[in-house]
Amino acid sequence: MKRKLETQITLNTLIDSFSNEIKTLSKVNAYECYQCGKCTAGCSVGDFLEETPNQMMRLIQLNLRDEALNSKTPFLCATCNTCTARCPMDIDIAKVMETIRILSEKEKKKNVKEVSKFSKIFLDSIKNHGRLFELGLTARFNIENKTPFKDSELAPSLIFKGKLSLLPQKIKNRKRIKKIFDNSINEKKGVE
Amino acid sequence: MNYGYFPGCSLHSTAREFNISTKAVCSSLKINFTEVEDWICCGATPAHTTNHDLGLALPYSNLQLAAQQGFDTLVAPCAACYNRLKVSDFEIRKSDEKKNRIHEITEDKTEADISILHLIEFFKNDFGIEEIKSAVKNPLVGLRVASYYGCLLVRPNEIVNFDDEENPTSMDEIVSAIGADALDWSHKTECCGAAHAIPKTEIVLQLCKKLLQAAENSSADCIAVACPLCHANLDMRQNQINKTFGTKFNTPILYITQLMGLALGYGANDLSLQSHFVDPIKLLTRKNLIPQLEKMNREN
Amino acid sequence: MEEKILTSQFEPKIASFVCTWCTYTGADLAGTSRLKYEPNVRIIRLPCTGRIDYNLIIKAFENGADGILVSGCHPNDCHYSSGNFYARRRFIVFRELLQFIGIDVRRVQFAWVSAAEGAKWAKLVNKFTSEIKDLGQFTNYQKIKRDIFLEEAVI
Amino acid sequence: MSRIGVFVCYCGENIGRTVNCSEVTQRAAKLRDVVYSVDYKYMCSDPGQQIIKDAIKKYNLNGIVVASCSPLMHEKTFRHAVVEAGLNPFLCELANIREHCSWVHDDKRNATDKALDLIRMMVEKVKKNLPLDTIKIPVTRRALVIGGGVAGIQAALDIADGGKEVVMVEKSPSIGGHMAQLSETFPTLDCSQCILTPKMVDVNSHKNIKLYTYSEIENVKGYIGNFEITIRKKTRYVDDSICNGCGICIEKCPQKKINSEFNTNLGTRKAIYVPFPQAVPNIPVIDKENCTYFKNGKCKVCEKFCDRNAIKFEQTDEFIKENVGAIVVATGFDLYSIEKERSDNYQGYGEYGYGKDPDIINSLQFERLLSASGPTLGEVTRPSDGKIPETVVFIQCVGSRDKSKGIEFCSKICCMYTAKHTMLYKHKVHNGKAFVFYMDIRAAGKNYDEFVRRAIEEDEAIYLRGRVSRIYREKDKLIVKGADTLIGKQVEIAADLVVLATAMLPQKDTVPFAQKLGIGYDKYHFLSEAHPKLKPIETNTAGIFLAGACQAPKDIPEAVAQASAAASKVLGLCSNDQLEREPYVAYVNESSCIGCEFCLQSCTYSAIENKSIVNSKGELVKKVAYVNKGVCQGCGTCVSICRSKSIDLAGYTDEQIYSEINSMFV
Amino acid sequence: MNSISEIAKKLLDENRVSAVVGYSIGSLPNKTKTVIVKSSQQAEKLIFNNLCVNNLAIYLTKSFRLTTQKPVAVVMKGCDVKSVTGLIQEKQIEREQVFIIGVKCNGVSEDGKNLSPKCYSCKLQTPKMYDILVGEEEEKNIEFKNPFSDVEEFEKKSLDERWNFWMNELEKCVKCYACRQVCPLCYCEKCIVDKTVPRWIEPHTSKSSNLSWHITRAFHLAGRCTGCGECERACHHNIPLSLLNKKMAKVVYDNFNYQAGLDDKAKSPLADFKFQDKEDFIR
Repeated sequence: MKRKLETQITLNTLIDSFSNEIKTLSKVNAYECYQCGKCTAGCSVGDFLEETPNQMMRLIQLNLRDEALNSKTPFLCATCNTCTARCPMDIDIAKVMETIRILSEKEKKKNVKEVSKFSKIFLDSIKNHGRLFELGLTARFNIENKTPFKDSELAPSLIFKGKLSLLPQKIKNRKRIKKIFDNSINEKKGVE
Repeated sequence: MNYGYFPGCSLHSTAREFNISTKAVCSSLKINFTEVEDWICCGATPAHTTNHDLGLALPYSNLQLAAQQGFDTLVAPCAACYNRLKVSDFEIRKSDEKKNRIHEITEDKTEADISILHLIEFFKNDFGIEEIKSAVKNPLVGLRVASYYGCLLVRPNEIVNFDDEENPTSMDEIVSAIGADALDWSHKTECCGAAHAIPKTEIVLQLCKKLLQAAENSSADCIAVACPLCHANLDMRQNQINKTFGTKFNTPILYITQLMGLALGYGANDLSLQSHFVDPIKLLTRKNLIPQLEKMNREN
Repeated sequence: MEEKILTSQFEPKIASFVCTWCTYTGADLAGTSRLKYEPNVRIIRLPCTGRIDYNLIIKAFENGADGILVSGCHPNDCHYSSGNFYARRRFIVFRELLQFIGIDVRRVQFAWVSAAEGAKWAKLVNKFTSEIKDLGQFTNYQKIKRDIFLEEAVI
Repeated sequence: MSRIGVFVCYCGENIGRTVNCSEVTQRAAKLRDVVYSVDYKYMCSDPGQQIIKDAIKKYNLNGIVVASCSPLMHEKTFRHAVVEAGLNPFLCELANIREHCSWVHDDKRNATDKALDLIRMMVEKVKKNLPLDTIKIPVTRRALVIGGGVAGIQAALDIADGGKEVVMVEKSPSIGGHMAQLSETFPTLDCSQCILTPKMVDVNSHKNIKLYTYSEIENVKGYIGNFEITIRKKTRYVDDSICNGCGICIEKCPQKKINSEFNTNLGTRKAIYVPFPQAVPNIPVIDKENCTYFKNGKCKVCEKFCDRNAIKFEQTDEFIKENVGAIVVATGFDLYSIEKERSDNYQGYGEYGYGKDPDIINSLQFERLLSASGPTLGEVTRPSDGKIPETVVFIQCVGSRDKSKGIEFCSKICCMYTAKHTMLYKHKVHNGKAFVFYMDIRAAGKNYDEFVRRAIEEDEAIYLRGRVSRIYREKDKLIVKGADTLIGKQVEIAADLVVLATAMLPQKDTVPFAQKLGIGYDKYHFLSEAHPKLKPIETNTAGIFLAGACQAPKDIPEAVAQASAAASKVLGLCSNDQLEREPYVAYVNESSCIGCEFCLQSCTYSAIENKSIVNSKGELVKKVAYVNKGVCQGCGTCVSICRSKSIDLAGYTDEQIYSEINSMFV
Repeated sequence: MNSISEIAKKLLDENRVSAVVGYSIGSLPNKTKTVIVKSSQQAEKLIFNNLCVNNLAIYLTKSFRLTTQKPVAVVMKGCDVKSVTGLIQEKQIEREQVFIIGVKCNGVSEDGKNLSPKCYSCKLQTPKMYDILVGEEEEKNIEFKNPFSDVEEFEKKSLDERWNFWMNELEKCVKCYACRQVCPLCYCEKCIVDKTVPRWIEPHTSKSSNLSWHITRAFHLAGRCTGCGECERACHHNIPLSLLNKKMAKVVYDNFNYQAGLDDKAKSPLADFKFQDKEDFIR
């Protein structure tokens, strides 16, 4: 753990019910984790992490909610599922990461800006068109992320090769996708 | 069997050649797929990492569409779409509560009892490797192919389970069937960085570098893929990788259907081989693997 | 007011069927530890809970028991490996039957008490005795039993 | 006509303080059929017992109730006294007015009334008691030991030294088991062969031990004291009564390249072979699968060269019957394999390459590489190219503690032998580097933790806390991708050799074997002890005992200790011609038994069998249940399962309990 | 449906069975009666119609001594075969001792008008086990009912209501033991009520001893009763005995996932256990 923990670990922090919250949302009992580290060992993005996956599990075990929700790890997770596949205790670690990420977004904790921005723009794009408009997505992301020239060398040949269309593809029944977005995101029930 | 075809967003844009080559292979093998009409995006990674329900509802809505259009099986060539469709189907079959919730979201009560196949899974289990073998006109003799499966075709194994999750072989079987050498290499199922391509490019560059290095170590001529994102990361960014790490990779990345197309007698243009960033045509010409009579074949 | 006095004077009759290896020994331990508990329980010692037939329970009710306590080894601790598992099944079914017929199953209590749980035994007896005191005399059953004596008297 | 005597004990103040003993005595005297009632300060004392004895004679008592302490305390004492007065011991019952009455109640009135209730219940019960005789079972005073590993060897030697005959059956061609394959042993690093082979020789030469190697148990019949065993002596194609073990046949055999099982496939053997040079007995076996003669019908070179004509190609399996009184099961363990295709229900390890890479080996293979008698004569070289490995990675808990592969238990010995491996490796390859991936170090045992510390501190083994996610080959090296959770980083090591400490499983085919013997097994197929704490040696079948790793993972000292314990159990059993058992066993009322076999199904001990009742003409009238008194343990589960009340339990009969219930409340 | 008599004739002529037990036209209207046909001349009597409500498995129990030497043939509906499965499971007969003439049943009636209650929840129109099968299966136009609906209904009553209900019902019992005699699974030669050492159940009729008897009867049939309803039909005081039996079947099904009469190799649930059986009621 490269990052310094901000929370003082005390009796009160330890008896919080974060582990129960995770259990309800992801059906994972964090206490099944015996901290073997196999998830960390196989993690594709291990080089880029501050908290390793097993440390994330530990944060849940110790009910350190703020620390877990402020971690960058869930945002850097590539959802490759290697951890889940190899976990000797059959814990769905990828699902836990996903759950923490959703919680963190919901509560607007500090996180990896680019990743959440990308997700947001991506979803906006399909919400508007029903399908992904890649040129629009990249352009908007680069502008919003203040990296306007990122990957710009790729664009011309992509367009030339016919791989990037200049106009979005639109589906006919766009109500359908609007409904799905509205109903699932604006649901009072929230995450699950 | 009434097969529906779900290309997904990428196959209509950055992975056009995957779509083109798939269609070519299917027409040569007399496989009849019908594209699901008015399909929508499966939501990919951003949807399920933003909202569980959204991540399930988007793919499920497509399954409902397919069911309404009378399909009983859905074939997806894109590994990401396939994975999301499978996960959604799995979760919803598991719990009636979830199903009701998703029905609420899509405002559609259609029961989508549809089996979902990846294109490779279709070739292996439904169509048959032997059938492919017997249709080969231009065996790709001497081409050393490292089959790259990535994450989404094999994991999580309780949901996508047509192949071994640690040592998958279905793509290799196809590679062998079309006369090429299937290499047993170390990074078959390692991750390429996937959706981090745009927001966290540095991750993708490093992971892809390792992949390309492993392929080179096993002296592969090219890498075969079945996922548009894997392709984009390995092909489009190969130059960036070389710049960043000072490497000299020049490994063409080909869709498995492009290789199949070659073996079935199609030429470079039929399979849109020129649309890659790392040019495969030189390699294939050197190995004398591009059919000469491509136009005649097409007319046949 | 009168009723209240009656209930406070009511001393329930409790029959207990226990296995010799765990609960009987546990009750011995309660004794050697000088733990105090209510004097209402009469223990019948059997080798194993597997030996405790439902007939014994009916018979105890017929003889005027207000409550019945059945106890033996915890799962996997049975001296005979699995007698308590057979007993557990039997009581799952038997309890439901009693309930269906309209007998308050709170009067039939099952417990696992190991040889080391003298304190648990003492607590159990006290708690069960007070529960039965609250439920009162098992008049339903005792009334129908009285019918026999009436009939016999007529004959 | 019942004539009951009641004897009330004060137990000094213990009972007398809260129970009014004299009142109890007087009221007890008025109970129906009580002809004598008396109290005394200490009933268990000599004079107290004398009172009982005198009263039995004087009042001609035929039922005794002693109101005193718990029967678990003094039942034996009083029953003994009763016997001395000429009465059957089972006509004496104890009313527990101390532990269950005086000690737990304060109120004298309540305690006194309860004491009388308890006495009344016992008086009513004892009226229905029947005189019982202890059960005597004849004992065949010899034993069978199944398995010739170190546990079996120890058990056999202990029994044989105790003067009782032993039949030992080993399925492979030589005894010795896994211990014979080990190089050195922890925590002393003494040579395994050096401490084991003398014992193997002892087994072979002991006058009380009859050894059957290359043999298996075909059938087991009977019960404690009286087992009848059928042994299948598999065909060796070598007459063991003629062969003198000169070895010329082996020397001349042209088939050379057969994987040696003993050398864990790292070395080769011939088609006629002894597993290893120190084998006991030193008699070769022909491997029919690989023998040129059996394959092509030509060769017989061994036959030609054998000057004693001991080679017998026409030999067939032989069946031998042995009668024994007790059985020690010491069938040992097997190692989990990471291969994909497995016969059991476990999965292999795809992330470690499904066992396809020759340089990823298990720890038993590493033992053979270290062993001076091994395929490399003790030189540590890697299997793929014979290079001396400079970096070796050891991975613990492969298969063990892994719920997803189906094995949740800890294999217990891996921490210790891995530490040993790192030391032995370092001693042989001085510039070598040993890395150990571990989850916890479990080194509980005499001198064990010190041993592990030595490996780390002196022999420079680097311990990394974490599991390994993947191993793959990159050219000459194996890349091991692990993690160190203490520092929170991934660790990648390019190794020459990887040694996996794979889980310890029971021998294959333990289930049909256990079923043959009628003993239990757990979900991993380890054989089950009768009680996890108090009967760790016994099985649920009386007369069958367990020794060694067939019961659970064990190291050598534990296996040997358990073997000696099993031997002492056997010797105890065999010390008399007859076995005496308390007569609390079930018995069947054959006239009303209808043969539904519910009792048979529910008997944990398989003590109930079918019995056919025939009429005078020999026609089958019906089938009924029959209780084998030698096997029944007297739990009474069958009694409550019987619908027609056709089975009852001596000492706890329905009538006795019924009487207790009827007299419980006045 | 004549084929039953033809089959019977053939079986008897070929000397393959000692007798054929089946139904014939009854002496009362809307009733059938049981016949035991021992010679092929009598085989014509055998019929099958929707009045054949009775379960003939009772004739296979030992007291009838029909199965001693040669097998006996019996006409059986799907539901009746369950009793035979039970008898085989409990080692009372062997499969070879009985020749099952299975009939496809479309529901039977006790009075010629209404369908028997047991038919509403029957899924065995075709027997699971038979040696020869006759009859045609019709499309059943009956709405399938939850077999335990009346049990669930009854469980909603209060404790005292239940107790008073059963006391009223059981008061009628005169201990004629017809329920026992007619039950194919009450095959004990000496029933527990006839045992005197000790006497578990008082022989006279009183509420208390009637209760003991009926608890015993229900409990002894737990996990064994196949729901043929003979006991209730035999009871001339119309005590709702099936309700008790069904309650037992429900308990066994809910807790042990077991149904009686489907598998002749299965262990009876009360002579068996699982480690994970519930114990939430145990302290």
